[in-house]
Amino acid sequence: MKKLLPLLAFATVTMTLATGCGKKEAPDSTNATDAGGKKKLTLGFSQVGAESAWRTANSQNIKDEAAKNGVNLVFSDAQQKQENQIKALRSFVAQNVDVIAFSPVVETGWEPVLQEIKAAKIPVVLSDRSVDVSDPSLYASFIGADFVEEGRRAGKFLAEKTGGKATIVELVGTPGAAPAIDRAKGFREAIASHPDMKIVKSQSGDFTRAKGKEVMEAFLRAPDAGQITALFSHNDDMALGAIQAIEEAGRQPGKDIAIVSIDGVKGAFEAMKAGKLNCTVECNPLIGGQIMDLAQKLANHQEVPRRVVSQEGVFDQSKAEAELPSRKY
Amino acid sequence: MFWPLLALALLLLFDYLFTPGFFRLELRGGNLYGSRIDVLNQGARVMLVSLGMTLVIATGGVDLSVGTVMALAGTVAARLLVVDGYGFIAAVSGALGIALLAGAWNGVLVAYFNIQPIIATLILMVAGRGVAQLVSDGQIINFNDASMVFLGNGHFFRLPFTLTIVLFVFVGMWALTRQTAVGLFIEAVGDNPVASRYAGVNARLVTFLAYLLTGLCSGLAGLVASSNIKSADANHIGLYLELDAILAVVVGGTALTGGRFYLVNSLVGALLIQTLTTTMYARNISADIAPMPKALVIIAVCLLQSEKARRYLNQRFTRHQSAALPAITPSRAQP
Amino acid sequence: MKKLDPKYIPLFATAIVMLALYAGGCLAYPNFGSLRVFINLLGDNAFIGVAAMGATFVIISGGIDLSVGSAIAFTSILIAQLLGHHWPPAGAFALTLLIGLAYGTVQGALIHLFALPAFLVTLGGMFFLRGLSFVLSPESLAIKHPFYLQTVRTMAIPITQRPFVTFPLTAQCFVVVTIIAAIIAGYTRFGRNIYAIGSSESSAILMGVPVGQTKIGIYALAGFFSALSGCVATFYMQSGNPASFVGLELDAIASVAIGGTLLTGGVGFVPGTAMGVIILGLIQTLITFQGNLNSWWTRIAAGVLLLLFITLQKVVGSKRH
Amino acid sequence: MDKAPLLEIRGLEKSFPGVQALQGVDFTVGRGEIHALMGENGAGKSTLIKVLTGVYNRDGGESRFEGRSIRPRSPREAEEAGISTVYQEVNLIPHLSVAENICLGRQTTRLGFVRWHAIRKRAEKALHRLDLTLDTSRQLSSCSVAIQQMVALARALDTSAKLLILDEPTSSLDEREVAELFKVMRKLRGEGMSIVFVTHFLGQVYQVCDRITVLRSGKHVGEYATAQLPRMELIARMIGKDVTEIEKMSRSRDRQPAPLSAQPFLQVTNYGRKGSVCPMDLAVRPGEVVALAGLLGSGRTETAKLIFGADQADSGEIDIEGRPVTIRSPRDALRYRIAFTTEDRKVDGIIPNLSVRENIVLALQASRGPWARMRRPEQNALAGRFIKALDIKTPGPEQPIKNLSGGNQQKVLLGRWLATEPKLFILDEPTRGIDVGAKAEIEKLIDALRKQGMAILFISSELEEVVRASQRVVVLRDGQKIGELTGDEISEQTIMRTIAAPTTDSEAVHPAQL
Repeated sequence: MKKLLPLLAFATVTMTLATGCGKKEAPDSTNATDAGGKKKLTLGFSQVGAESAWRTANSQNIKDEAAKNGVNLVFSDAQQKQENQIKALRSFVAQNVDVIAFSPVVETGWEPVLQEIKAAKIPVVLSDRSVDVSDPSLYASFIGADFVEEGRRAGKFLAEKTGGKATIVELVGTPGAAPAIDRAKGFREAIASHPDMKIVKSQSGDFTRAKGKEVMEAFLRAPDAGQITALFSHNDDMALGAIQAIEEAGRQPGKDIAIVSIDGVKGAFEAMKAGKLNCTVECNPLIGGQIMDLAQKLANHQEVPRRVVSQEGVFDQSKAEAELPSRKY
Repeated sequence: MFWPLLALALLLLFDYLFTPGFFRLELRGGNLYGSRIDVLNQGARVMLVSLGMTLVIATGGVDLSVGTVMALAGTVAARLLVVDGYGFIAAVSGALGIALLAGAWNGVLVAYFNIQPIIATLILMVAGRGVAQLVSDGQIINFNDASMVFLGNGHFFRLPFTLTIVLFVFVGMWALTRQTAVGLFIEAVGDNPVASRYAGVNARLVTFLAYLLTGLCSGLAGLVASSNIKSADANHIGLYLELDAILAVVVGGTALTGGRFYLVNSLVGALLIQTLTTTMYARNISADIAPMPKALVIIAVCLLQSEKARRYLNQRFTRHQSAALPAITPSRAQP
Repeated sequence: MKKLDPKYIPLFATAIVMLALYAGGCLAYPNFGSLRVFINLLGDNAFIGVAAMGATFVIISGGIDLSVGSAIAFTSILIAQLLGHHWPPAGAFALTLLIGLAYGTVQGALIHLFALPAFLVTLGGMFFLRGLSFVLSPESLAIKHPFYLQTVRTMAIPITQRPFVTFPLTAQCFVVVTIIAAIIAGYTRFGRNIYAIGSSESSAILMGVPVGQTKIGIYALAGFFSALSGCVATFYMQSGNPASFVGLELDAIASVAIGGTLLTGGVGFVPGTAMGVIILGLIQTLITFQGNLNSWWTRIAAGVLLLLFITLQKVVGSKRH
Repeated sequence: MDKAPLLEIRGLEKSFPGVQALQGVDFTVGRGEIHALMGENGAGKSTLIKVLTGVYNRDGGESRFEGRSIRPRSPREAEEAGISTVYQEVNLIPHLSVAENICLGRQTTRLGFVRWHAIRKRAEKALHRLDLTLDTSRQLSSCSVAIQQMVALARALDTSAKLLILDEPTSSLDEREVAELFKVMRKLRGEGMSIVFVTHFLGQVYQVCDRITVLRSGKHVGEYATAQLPRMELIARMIGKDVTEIEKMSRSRDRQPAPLSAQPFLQVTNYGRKGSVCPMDLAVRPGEVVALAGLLGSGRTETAKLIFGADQADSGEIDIEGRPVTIRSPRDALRYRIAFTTEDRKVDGIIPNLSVRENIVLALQASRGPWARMRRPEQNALAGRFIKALDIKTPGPEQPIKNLSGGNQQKVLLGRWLATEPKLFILDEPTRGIDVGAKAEIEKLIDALRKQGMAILFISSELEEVVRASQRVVVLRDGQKIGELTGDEISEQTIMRTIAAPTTDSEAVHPAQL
C-alpha cells in the first residue's frame, strides 16, 4: 500500500485540478475589454526566436503596432524550437484568443495543431513564413514577403552585376525553413537562363552571423576558392559574417566577390555604404501594422485576402547612403 | 601526451593526403592565412575553456555551464558597450566580473554545499542563458568598438590575436598552478581527497578556486567569441562548447576521475577537436553531422584510457571474480 | 496517519509547488483553469514526460543519461524516414523501439563492463545520435502517412463537445507510460534492484542483487523510453526533425530532480517525475499566458526550482543523519 | 556433536595481488554450535568469510557443507546452499523499507510482480523468530543500528539457512543490545542452527561461543573449546605468542630513559566523541613514546583521529604546551605541529598517482600555504634527503608512489610528516604489512626521533613492538582507557593482563574468564 501512496496522492491532486478548476471553463467570457467597454482584440503571436537582427526588429514592430492599435498582444518566443511553438499555439487556444498569428520555425508538422485551432474556430494568420499543410483552410491568410520573388530578385541583380558569369557560393538559411527553401528556389530560377552562373557550394549558416562566418571561412579554404566570384546569402546576418571571413582571407568583399543578400537590415546598409556588400533585397520586417489590420478584420468576420505581400524593394550601393538614416532596425 | 598527439598527427596526415588546400599557408593582407590558422583561431575558444575545464576535471568535477558563462560574458560586454555606452575597459571588466561571479557560484555550490558538480553546474547552464537573454533584452547586440572587435579579429605578429590571448591565459594558468602550489593541491585533492585533507590541504578552497578560474576562462572565451562576429548573440555563443571542452580535456589525458592534469595536452586536445571540425567543413561535411565522429573519438579515447577495458580480455578467464567485486564507479560526488 | 517519512518531504513539496503554481495561474489568468489547459499540460509535455521516466530510473540508480534529447530527435527522424519509405507504422515503431533498446544496452554495457563514467558515455551517445539524425535527413521531414493524418486524431478521446476538448493520444501515452513506469519501479524485482543499487551498490552486491545485469538493463530501459518518447513526439509534431529537442535531457533531469528523486540515487518517485514535468510545463504556460515576458524566464525559473529542490534534498538528507 | 560437522574447510588458499591472504586454512563448524572466528587485523577472517559466501573466488582448497562439496560463486548461491551472512557494517539498503531489506533479491512475486503483502508477512515472520515486532514498512535508515542489525539477521534467517555467519555484528551495539543479540543467538542454536561469530570482543566470545578458531596472518593457528582456552592463552594465540614464553621474558626490556621534559606537549582532558571514544585523559611529553595498546576495535585509531582533528571531539579540552587550543581539522593540527600517519595507507595516506617527491612535500607545502610554493630544487633536496635518510627504495623521486612497495610507501609518508618537523608524531600502525627489515628501520627511526625530543604517540597491535618502543602504554578496550602502564610495568604480559582483565562496570558483558 505504501508503494501506492505517492501514486494515489498524485492521482488525487490531478483529479482535483481537473475537476475543481475545470468548472471555470466558459468560452469568450473573459477577454479584456478597454475603458469604453468595447471589446479589445486579443492576438496571440508566436515568434520563431531571436536568431537575427531581422527577427528582433520584426518582434519589436509587432509589439509596437499592437500597442498602437489597442490590441491585447500575447507574445511568445519559441527559442527556435518547434515543440515550444506548438505548445504556445495550443496555449493560445486555451486562452481563447481572438486571432492567432505565428511565424513557423519550420514548414512541416503543423497539421494537428492547426486542426485543433480550426476546431476552436480561431482564425490563423501566418506571418512571414508559410507552412506545408494539405488543407488550405487551416489558415486564413499569409502575410509576408514572397520569398521566391526575393530569391529571383537577388538572382536577377547578380546576373546584371556580373554580366551573367559567376561562380557562386550560397549560404543557406535554417534547413527546412520556408525562406531558405523558397529563396534558394527563386534564385535558381533567376540564374537558370545564364549558363555561366553556377552555384558551386551551398551550406547552411542557420541564419546566424557566427555560422555564416564559419561556413564562409570553410568555403574560402578550399583549393578552388580563388574562383569564387559571388556570394548569395539567404539573409543579411550571414552575409555580414561572411564579409568578415572574406576580409580575413585578404580579399575584398563587394569587389573580388560580389555579394547579394536578403532582408535589408541596418547593418547591411552600413556594409553597402562601405562598399562591402553589393545589394540587399529588402524583406520588410515591419509588418506588424498589416498583421494588426488583418487580425481586426478577421475578428470582425470580414473577408481578408489569402495572401498579403509585404512591400519591399531592392537596394544597391547607390541607394544605400540615402536610405541608411531611415533604417531603424 | 602520446595519444592526443598521435590522433592529431593522423588527422593532419589525412588532411595532407585527402583534403586539398588544407595545408596551404599564405600571407594575405600582411597576415598568415590558411586552414591551419583557422584551426588556431576558431580553436581559441575551445582552448580557453579547456584550460579552465582541465582544472575542474582535475579536482574530480566537471563544469557544464561554461558555454552559458560565455554567452553571459559576451552579452554583458556588448550591453555595456552599446546600450549603456561605457568604454571598452568597463565592458571587459564587467564581462569578466560576471564570469568570475558565475565561477564563484559554481564553486560555492560544489565545494561548500557539496552538490554534485554535474548538477550544480547544470543549474547555471539552464538558467544562465535566460539571464543572458534578459541582459540583452532578447536582442542580438551588434557592436563596432574597435578595441572590442580587435579581441577576436585582430592580428598580432601576423597571427590571430586570439592566439595571444590563449598564450597569455595559458602562461597565467601555468604560472598560477605550477609556480604556486595550487596545481599540486588540485592534483592531490582530485587524486585522493581524504589523504589530501589529512595532509593539511584546504580541499574546499582548492576546488572553489578551480571553478572560479574556469569561470574566468569562459568569460574570456565569450568575449573572443562575440568579438569574432562583432555581435553578442545570447542564444548561440558557446552553445555545446562545454562538450568540446570536456572532450578536449579527456582526450588530453586528464582523467574524469580527477588527479593529474596536463594543461598543454588539453590544448592539443582542443586543437584536435577543432581540426576535426575544420576538416569536416573543408570536406564540405555539414557541421550538423560533425558530432558523430567526435562521439566516436570520445568513446575510443576513453576506452584506451580505461584500465578495466585493457584488462578486460585477460579477465575473461576469471570473469566471475570481477563480477562479484563492487564495480569501481568513479564518482566523487557521493557524500 | 503515521509520522511522515522524511524521504517523502521533497515529494510533498513538489505537490505543493505544483498546486500553488496552478492555483496562482487560475487566479491570475482567466481560462487558465480550463480543462483544455490542464489537458494541454499532459499532452504538450508528453514526450518530455515519457523520456523523464527513463531518466528517473537512471538517476535512481545513481547514474545519468545525457543522450535523451538526441535520442528523441533521432527516433523522430527515423520514423519519418521509414514511413516515407512506405513502412507500416507498426513496423516502424517496432524497429525504432528495438533500436532504442539496443543503443541503451550498448551505453549500459560500456558503463558497466568498462567502468566508464555514465556522464561520458551518454555524452558520447548524445553527440553520436545527433550527428546520425542529420545523416538520416538534414532537414525536418513531414509525416504524411494516413495513420498520422487520421488515426492519431481519431484516437483522441473526446471529453467535452462545447468547447470541443479531447484527450489526445500523446497525453494518453504519458499517463499510460507513467503508470507502467510506476509499476516497474514499485512492483518488479528489476525496479526494486534499481533502488537498491542506487542506495548502496556494494550492499546490493552482498545481498545478491544482480548488479551488472540490472545496470545494463537500466540504460536499456532508458533507451527504450527515449525511443518511445520519440514516437510520442512524432504524434505531436507529425514530422521528424533532426535539430529538435536540443537540451531536452536537461528538462528531463530537472523534472526528475524537482519530482523528489535524490540525485545521488536510491530514492525516487515516478509520480514525482510526472509532477516535475507538469511543473515545468506550468511555468511555460504561465509565461505564455502572461504574454509579454521573455520566454527565457522559463529557463531561469527551471534553474531556480532545481536549486531549491536540491537544497531541500540536502537539508532533508542531512537531518536524517 | 556426534554427527559429521556441518561445514568443513580444508587447505583454503586465496591470494590478492601482492598478498597471500589465506594459506591453507582449515575451518570446521559443527552442527548447532556457536563458533568464534578470532584473529587480529590481517589474520584473514573476512577473506575466509568472503570466500565462504561466494564474494571471492578461492584459489585452492576444498569446502564441504553438509557433506557435499560446495563452491558458491555469489552471495546468492551461498544463500541457496544454506549459508547466510550478516556483514560487519550493516550491509543493507538504507533507503528501502525493513520488509524489503529482508526480502530483497528474493521477493515473493506473482506473474513477475512483487507481492508486497506477502513480503511483509515474510518479514514479520523472520523478525518474529528474533522476538521482534516492528513496523516493517519503516524505512531502514530511520531505525537504530541495533534494529538494523536485527533486520540483517532476519534477512539471513528468511532463507532456510543452516549456517549463519555474523561478521562483527556487535561493534556498534550497546550492552543491552548485545545481550539481546546473544539471547537470539542462543535461541537459534537451540533450534539447531550453527553460527560463526566473528568478533574482537573477548568477553563476548566467552559469553556465547562453544568453540574458537584462531587465525593469524592468513594461517590457521588452532581450534579450541572455549572452556579450555583461558583468555590469556587466546590473546597469546592471536598475537602469535606463547604465554609461558612471555612469562619467562617478562624482564627482557632494557629500561628506557625518562622523558626530556615534564611539561606535556599534548594534554587532553576528558576528550571524547560519542559512539567511538569514551572521554579520556592522555598526555604526551617531548622525548617520550606513548603507545596506545589494545585489540582491534578498542578505539586506538579513533583516539588518534580525534587528536588530529580528522574527527571532531564532542567533549573535553586539549592543551598544546600548556595552552588550551581547539583542533577541528587536520589543518589545525598541522598548525600546532602535529603529524599523523594513518593506519590505512591506501585510503587516507598516499596520493597514488603523484610522485614520491610530491607525496613528500605535500604536508609541508600545505602548511606553508598555496602561494609560497617550494621551488623545485628545494623539493628535490627535501625528497632526496628523505629518500636517503629513510632508505626509500624507489627508482627515483619522480616515481608514482603507487608503484612502491608497502614499506617504502610508509617511509614516504613518514618523510612527508617529518618534513614538517612535527613536535608530536602520531603513528598508527606504522609497521603494518611491511617487511621485517623495514620494520626494524622504522622502529629505529622512532627511537631516534624520540631522542631528538619529539613527542610520539605510537599505535601498534604488535605488543612486542609496543614494549620495545614506548615509555608509557595506555591500554584501551572498547573505546575506553582501561589502564596506563609506565616503566617496569611495561611488558607484553602486563599489557595482555590489562586487556584481558574484567572491569567491574561491564561485568555482564565481559565475565571473568581468566
